[in-house]
Amino acid sequence: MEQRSLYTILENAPLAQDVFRLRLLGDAGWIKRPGQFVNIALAGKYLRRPISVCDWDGDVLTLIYKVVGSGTEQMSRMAPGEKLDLLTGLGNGFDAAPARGKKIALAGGGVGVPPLYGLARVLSRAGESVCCVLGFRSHADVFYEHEFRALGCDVRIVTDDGSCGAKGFVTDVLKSLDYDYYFACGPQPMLRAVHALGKEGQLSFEERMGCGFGACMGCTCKTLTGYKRICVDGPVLLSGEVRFDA
Amino acid sequence: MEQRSLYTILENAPLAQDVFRLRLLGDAGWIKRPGQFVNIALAGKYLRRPISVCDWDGDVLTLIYKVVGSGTEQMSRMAPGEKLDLLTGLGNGFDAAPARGKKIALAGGGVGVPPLYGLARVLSRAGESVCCVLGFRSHADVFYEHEFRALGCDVRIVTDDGSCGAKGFVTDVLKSLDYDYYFACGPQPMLRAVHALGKEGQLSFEERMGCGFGACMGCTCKTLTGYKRICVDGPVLLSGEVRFDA
Amino acid sequence: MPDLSVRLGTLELKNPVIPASGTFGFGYEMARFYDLDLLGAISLKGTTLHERYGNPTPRIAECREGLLNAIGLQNPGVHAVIEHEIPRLRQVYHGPVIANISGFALEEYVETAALFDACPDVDLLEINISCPNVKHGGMAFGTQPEAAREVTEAVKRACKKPVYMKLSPNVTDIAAIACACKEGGADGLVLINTLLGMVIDPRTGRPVVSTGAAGFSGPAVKPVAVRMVYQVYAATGLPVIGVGGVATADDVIEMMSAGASAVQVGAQNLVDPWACRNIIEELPHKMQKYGIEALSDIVGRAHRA
Amino acid sequence: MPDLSVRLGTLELKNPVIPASGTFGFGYEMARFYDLDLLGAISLKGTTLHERYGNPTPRIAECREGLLNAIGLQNPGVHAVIEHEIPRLRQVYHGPVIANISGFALEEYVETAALFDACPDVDLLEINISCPNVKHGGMAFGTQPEAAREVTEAVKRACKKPVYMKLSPNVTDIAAIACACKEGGADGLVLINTLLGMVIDPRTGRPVVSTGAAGFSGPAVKPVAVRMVYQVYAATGLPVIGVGGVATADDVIEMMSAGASAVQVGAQNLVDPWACRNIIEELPHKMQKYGIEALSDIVGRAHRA
Repeated sequence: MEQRSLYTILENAPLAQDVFRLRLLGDAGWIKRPGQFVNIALAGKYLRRPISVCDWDGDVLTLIYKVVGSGTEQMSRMAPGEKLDLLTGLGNGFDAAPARGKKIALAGGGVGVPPLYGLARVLSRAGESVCCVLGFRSHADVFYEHEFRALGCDVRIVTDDGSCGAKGFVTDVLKSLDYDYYFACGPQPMLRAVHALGKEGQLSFEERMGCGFGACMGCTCKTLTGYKRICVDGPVLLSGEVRFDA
Repeated sequence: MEQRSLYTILENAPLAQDVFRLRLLGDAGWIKRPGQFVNIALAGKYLRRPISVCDWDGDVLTLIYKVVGSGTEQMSRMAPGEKLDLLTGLGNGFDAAPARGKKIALAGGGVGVPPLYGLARVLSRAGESVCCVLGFRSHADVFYEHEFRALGCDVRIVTDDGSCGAKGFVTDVLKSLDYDYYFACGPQPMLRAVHALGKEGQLSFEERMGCGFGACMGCTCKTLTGYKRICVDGPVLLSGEVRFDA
Repeated sequence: MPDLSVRLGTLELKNPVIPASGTFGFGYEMARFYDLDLLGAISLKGTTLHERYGNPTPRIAECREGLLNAIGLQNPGVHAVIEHEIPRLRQVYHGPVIANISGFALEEYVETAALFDACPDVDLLEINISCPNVKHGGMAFGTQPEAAREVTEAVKRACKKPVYMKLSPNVTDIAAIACACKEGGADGLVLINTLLGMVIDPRTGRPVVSTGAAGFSGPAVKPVAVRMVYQVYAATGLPVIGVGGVATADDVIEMMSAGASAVQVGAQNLVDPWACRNIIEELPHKMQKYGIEALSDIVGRAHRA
Repeated sequence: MPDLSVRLGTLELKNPVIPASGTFGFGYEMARFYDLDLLGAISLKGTTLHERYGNPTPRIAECREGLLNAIGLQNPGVHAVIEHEIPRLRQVYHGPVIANISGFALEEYVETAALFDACPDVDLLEINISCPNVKHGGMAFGTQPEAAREVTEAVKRACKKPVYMKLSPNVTDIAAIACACKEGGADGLVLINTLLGMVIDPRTGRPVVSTGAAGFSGPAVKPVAVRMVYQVYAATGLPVIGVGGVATADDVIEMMSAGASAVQVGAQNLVDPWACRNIIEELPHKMQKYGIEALSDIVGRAHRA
């Protein structure tokens, strides 16, 4: 049965404006798919902070998070050697199987980009060719462009102000691409726009969570296949079940 | 004006059963008298913990505290090099002047003993001869016997079970001594018994405090000279003003 | 070996620790964390006659030592709970089950309660007249003594199993509500449900939770819960299940000293899914430390001089 | 430079930060920590017609993110406050002064308020109909709308200065009490006073504070305070002084967004005597961060869609 897991911080360094990469030493054997997440306890904060897994290798977990409030701000001040209490094994993650052999596009926005990295690695190793459209606010916010390239992905950067890559929205670039399966992760308006382009794919959602493991129903959304808890029935939903009107 | 003071832990080591000595590096210039106290902030605890000053020298403060709950338990796990946030300059402390040239007895019980050490040092240096009666529950609880001796005090240990020194109460030994001024610090029943012996002296009280600096009236007691806040009008009261009936 | 067993009327629990309704789902999903048969009992997710989605998200906000929730009674309806959820729970849990029942009208409470009453897997009925998160959602029944008495009477008439009324703390006089439930025939009381609170994001100036105000729980509310358990125990003498901010074995002992015969652990399950197990494991050590031989001995000891 | 000034009716404060009654003594002892003229106003220790010792000790208990207190209105009586305490405060503080008034009968409230009304050093009268720590000690006036209206009316008749009623959160319907005060002619409202809570020592099984139940305050109660300020602002439109768990500049902004025109800082002064100064220094930075030019602009913005 699942036990409380303590991880040791190996690295906790800025990657872009207000964005940090956290590398943790500890059990990564629970990860079944990219796009799963952990829930991190912080001293003095009652709720845990859910953060998606960016990458994993042996017993090292890589997370990328943005400082958005006092909790993540506190996390950003933690030093290598300090311990973090993580709930693991959370979320369904992306299913790479239906994309096999297809022309795959990954669409990421902001802190929605990190889980796509782990997915891109899985897809690349399986020999799939992957095109990534990564959206950020501005040049100072961009991260992991080169890491995605190093996996062999075709990487397109989009920024709101055009200070890096194309100017505009992720969908502005995405709709010009030739793809027939997509994976998307980012803010709700981006997901809605990607979904509206009409191809088949998977979308990873964010929601305020109470627990992260399905007990409180705090993060339920309506889908065409019933009510889904983002934490256990998601965060990844199929394009065919998603409803943006509900 | 008073500023928030951060101290660095130099030592935090067990001295007797559940009793720890904490040596802190930082400003000790505020101390005017033995018997004053500090109020210590602890992470995750809303109220500060008032702890009497045992001794001070240059920029080193020595406190002795007993683990009585989760706050002091937490404090006991802190390591040298860690910082503590202290409110300082608290309490009136013992006034050595009225004892000058008299036959002085110090009566201490348990964690009431530490502030008497700083007082004994002040009195000894002033050339006074001091007899100390120090009461503890049992042999394992005894501390600072030798430290008091090293100041030149005549030290009598009393324990509830006779496992060290005399068996019985502090007052059992005190009443056999020839003294005409006393200083007492310890649990309320001990203070009451010492006071009942009828000599002149000063008594240091403990009370649950809200603030430690006179704002909340949480620790007020009735005296013959009016209502006194233990934190600012005390903790030391004169034998002539104390009321145990109120 | 210290004796952890307690009684709720005729129902015996091997220990007083019960996950509170709404913080443990229908139980079976928690079996990934520990053996649920360790628990004293389980209180199921609040159930209504018909399926409910609940409130729009965000339904959750954080605050100091607690959280707000505005789930809004999301549940699949009593029929689905009896047909699907309870059988699934029974595959991994064999102890006492408490059904938690909400309604929007007297008849709904009665119909839902009667269905659970007829379900052999349910041991005790917890009637929630205190949900703060739905309009006309029970809290009205829990803030008027006369209305509280009427619901209690109506449910009691329709059911054979013990009926415990779950009370709202958002009232001037909790003892009056509790006494009204007693007059209505309640076998026991469960308190407190959540306080009504609000968290506003200083950045946007808007409430974080979609409903504005929402139910506030966690260690922050424990002093209110202990005070109300103390008052209700004194006023009614009925068995009380104490709930509100319990996170440690010391909290269980505090709540029982105030007058609780058993204790529910709520918010803490959400941040520490092993909370109930840890408390049950910690209790014998604390009992030994405080010289408590049998937990049932300390019920209401704060009232004894 | 961001504009921190706010208004309570006709009274202008240079910033909204006021130490709450009972957490700052009569003010002058706090001058050792910082220049009190930084403050928006000071609310004095609760004062009654006659001198009071208050409750036996222990009067204080700790809880998660807060404390219980049962001081019981210790004060030297209104005459001594006017003759000795206020002049001592005036030596170190020159800003607005709020007198906080408690009573045990209508006539006592009126007589005490009238004396403060005649004191030129007092700018605003805060009528405490919500002290939980003394028998017949005001809270009865604060839990019945009709009684609240009567006290308000009687004090208003006897006084020329602005009369603000300080409300108890221990009620089913805070808006009803607030509206009753408005009907009685209140110029404004102050809320919340302390919640009624209890802490029991698990070792002894006995309440820690001598009175058993006591007043619960600190960051733990903030969600309840924000919710009630929100409700009362919507129900009355009167100026509200928000109090309850405020410890940071963000808390001030949250409370003002809910509807407070000014904010009192209570428990936090006890654990951090520089709390008010720190909040005042932090406010301009937070305002800049959130794009707030004038604090007075955000009063009640949580109500605007």
